[in-house]
Amino acid sequence: MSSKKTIKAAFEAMMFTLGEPLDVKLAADVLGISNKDACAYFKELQDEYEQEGRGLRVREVNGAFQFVTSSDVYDYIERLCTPSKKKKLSQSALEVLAIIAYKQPVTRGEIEAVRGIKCDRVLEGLENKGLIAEVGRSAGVGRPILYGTTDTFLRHFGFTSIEDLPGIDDIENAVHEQEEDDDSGQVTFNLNESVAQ
Amino acid sequence: MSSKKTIKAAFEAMMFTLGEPLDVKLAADVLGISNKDACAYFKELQDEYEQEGRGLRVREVNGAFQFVTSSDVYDYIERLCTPSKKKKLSQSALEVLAIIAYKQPVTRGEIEAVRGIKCDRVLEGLENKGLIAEVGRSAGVGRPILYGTTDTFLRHFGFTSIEDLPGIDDIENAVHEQEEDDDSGQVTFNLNESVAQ
Amino acid sequence: MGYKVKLSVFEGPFDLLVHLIENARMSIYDIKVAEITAQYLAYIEEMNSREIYVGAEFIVLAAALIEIKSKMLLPRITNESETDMTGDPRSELVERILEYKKFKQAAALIEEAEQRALRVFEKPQEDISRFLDQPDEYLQMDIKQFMNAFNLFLHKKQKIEEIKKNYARVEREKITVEQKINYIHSYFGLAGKDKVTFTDLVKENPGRYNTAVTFSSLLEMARKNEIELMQKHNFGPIWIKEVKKREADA
Repeated sequence: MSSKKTIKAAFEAMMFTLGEPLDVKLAADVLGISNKDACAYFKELQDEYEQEGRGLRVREVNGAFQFVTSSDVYDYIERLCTPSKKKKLSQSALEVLAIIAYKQPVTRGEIEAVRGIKCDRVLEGLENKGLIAEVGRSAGVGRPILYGTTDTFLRHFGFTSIEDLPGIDDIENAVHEQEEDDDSGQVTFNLNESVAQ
Repeated sequence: MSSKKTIKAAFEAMMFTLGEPLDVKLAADVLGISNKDACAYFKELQDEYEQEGRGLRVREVNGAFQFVTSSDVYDYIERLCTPSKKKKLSQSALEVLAIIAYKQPVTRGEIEAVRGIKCDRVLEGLENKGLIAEVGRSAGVGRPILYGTTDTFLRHFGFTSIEDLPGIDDIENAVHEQEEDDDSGQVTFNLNESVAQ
Repeated sequence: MGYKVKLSVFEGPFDLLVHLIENARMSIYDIKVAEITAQYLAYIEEMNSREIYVGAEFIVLAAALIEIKSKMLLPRITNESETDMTGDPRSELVERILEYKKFKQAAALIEEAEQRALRVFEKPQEDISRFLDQPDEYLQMDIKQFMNAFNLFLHKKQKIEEIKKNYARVEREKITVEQKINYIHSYFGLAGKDKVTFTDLVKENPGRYNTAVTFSSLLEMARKNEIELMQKHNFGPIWIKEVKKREADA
């Protein structure tokens, strides 16, 4: 049986070697410990790096863990090397991605209904970037493709899991609150409308 | 002026991102500190990682520093990175294995009599895989080798003993019943048709 | 006018509409359709005049707006004091705008997350090629697969044995039709009856070959009027009656 220290050291070295997120199950298998214990050790590491204010952080992506740099020292890295930049997504890509992220699994038709505009090109682009993937077929007419987000999506946005997304209910509330605010100043104009026509 | 903590965090993130050894001069430049100070910080990091028994170590290569994995956890890295290949037994290997499992101890001659085909190659393969082993010699002419299954064989199926195998009697009964069924399906003629000529 | 800025930036007709409504400081729940439609159409015209492609989707929404506008001109049937949203020709449009706004806001939220995540770097995988050359081989086997393989073998073996058995039987019992006819004649004598069933004849040896030879022999005997064959119904018992020699002569 390996000591706690050895297990954590092994996880560090394994994450470093792998680069991409290391699945808890796989890590637990290699060490011969339970998934639950493995997960607890990863969380401990995560806390340590954060609390010690290190330049590396342990990031969780859908039940897997990876080393990434701390965003606190971004400026230095940028000064050191112009790192191969992940490209920012376009506005339309972000919109489509938001619809998929919150409504998944979702068909192209449903996405287009929300945006009022075709989005086959955007979908293709997102799929090529690995941010979305086909996750099945709808039972509806023509059995259209259902889309969902991928782990690459989580990594690109720094989300731990899909539950980590800002709550859609909050968004709805935010929209409504804003509307109410808007409403307060509008009463007088509303009457004018019928007259104007 | 950056704090000591920030400088070290920056060095960590810079080493991590760069991959190859990070030159002290370059690192000092980015942080706007002297080479001497930069070198001292790298050495401090080196000591920290070593003393804390982490899975990563800071290695110096000719006035440059890089993260490497600790040799203490090499075995885990090896286990993580070594791909595993699933191999399946061929139909003939499974047959021979089944005959040995149910009739053990059994000679090659007896196996060949059941299968009506030579099986020295198959036996060799199964022996190399540790699934069968010589368990003695028959008293018969030429004192041929007797084969039996091994603990490895049992482990593969998660059995504790050979008695755990599904009963062979069931199989023999099944075969007999099937034969009787065949017989009862007697030839019947229909004279009316034949006579109709 | 607000709608003249950033001409091509809109992500679709709803995006443009939301922009116009917000720009006019209108409430989404009480859109001044006439005003907004005019602005919307002006915008599209502007796009046209600058030879910017106007997607069909923009035209579709323009048509919808005009339709709503015309419905708004009709006298309301509902009591003025009651706000009957279901009767409001704008209600479906409002719903769709709200839905679109919700996801536009969600897009803004995930864009913020993207901004933060872009400040974080991953590292590529280390060179692990030396491990890849020697894969760990392990045997994949489960009991079901094992039993299936064994059953298949037993089945195969059983079939082969059956064929062998039949082959051997034919060798042993190569009795001719002539021999069988003689046997049938003697059978009537031995049984002391002049009427027997087919089953009686093959009772001692119900094998396939014997059954077939017996049957052909009977057909041959019937052809020569040595016997009469009777069967009352399909697959029923076949009765064989010996025809006495003198009757046959007569």
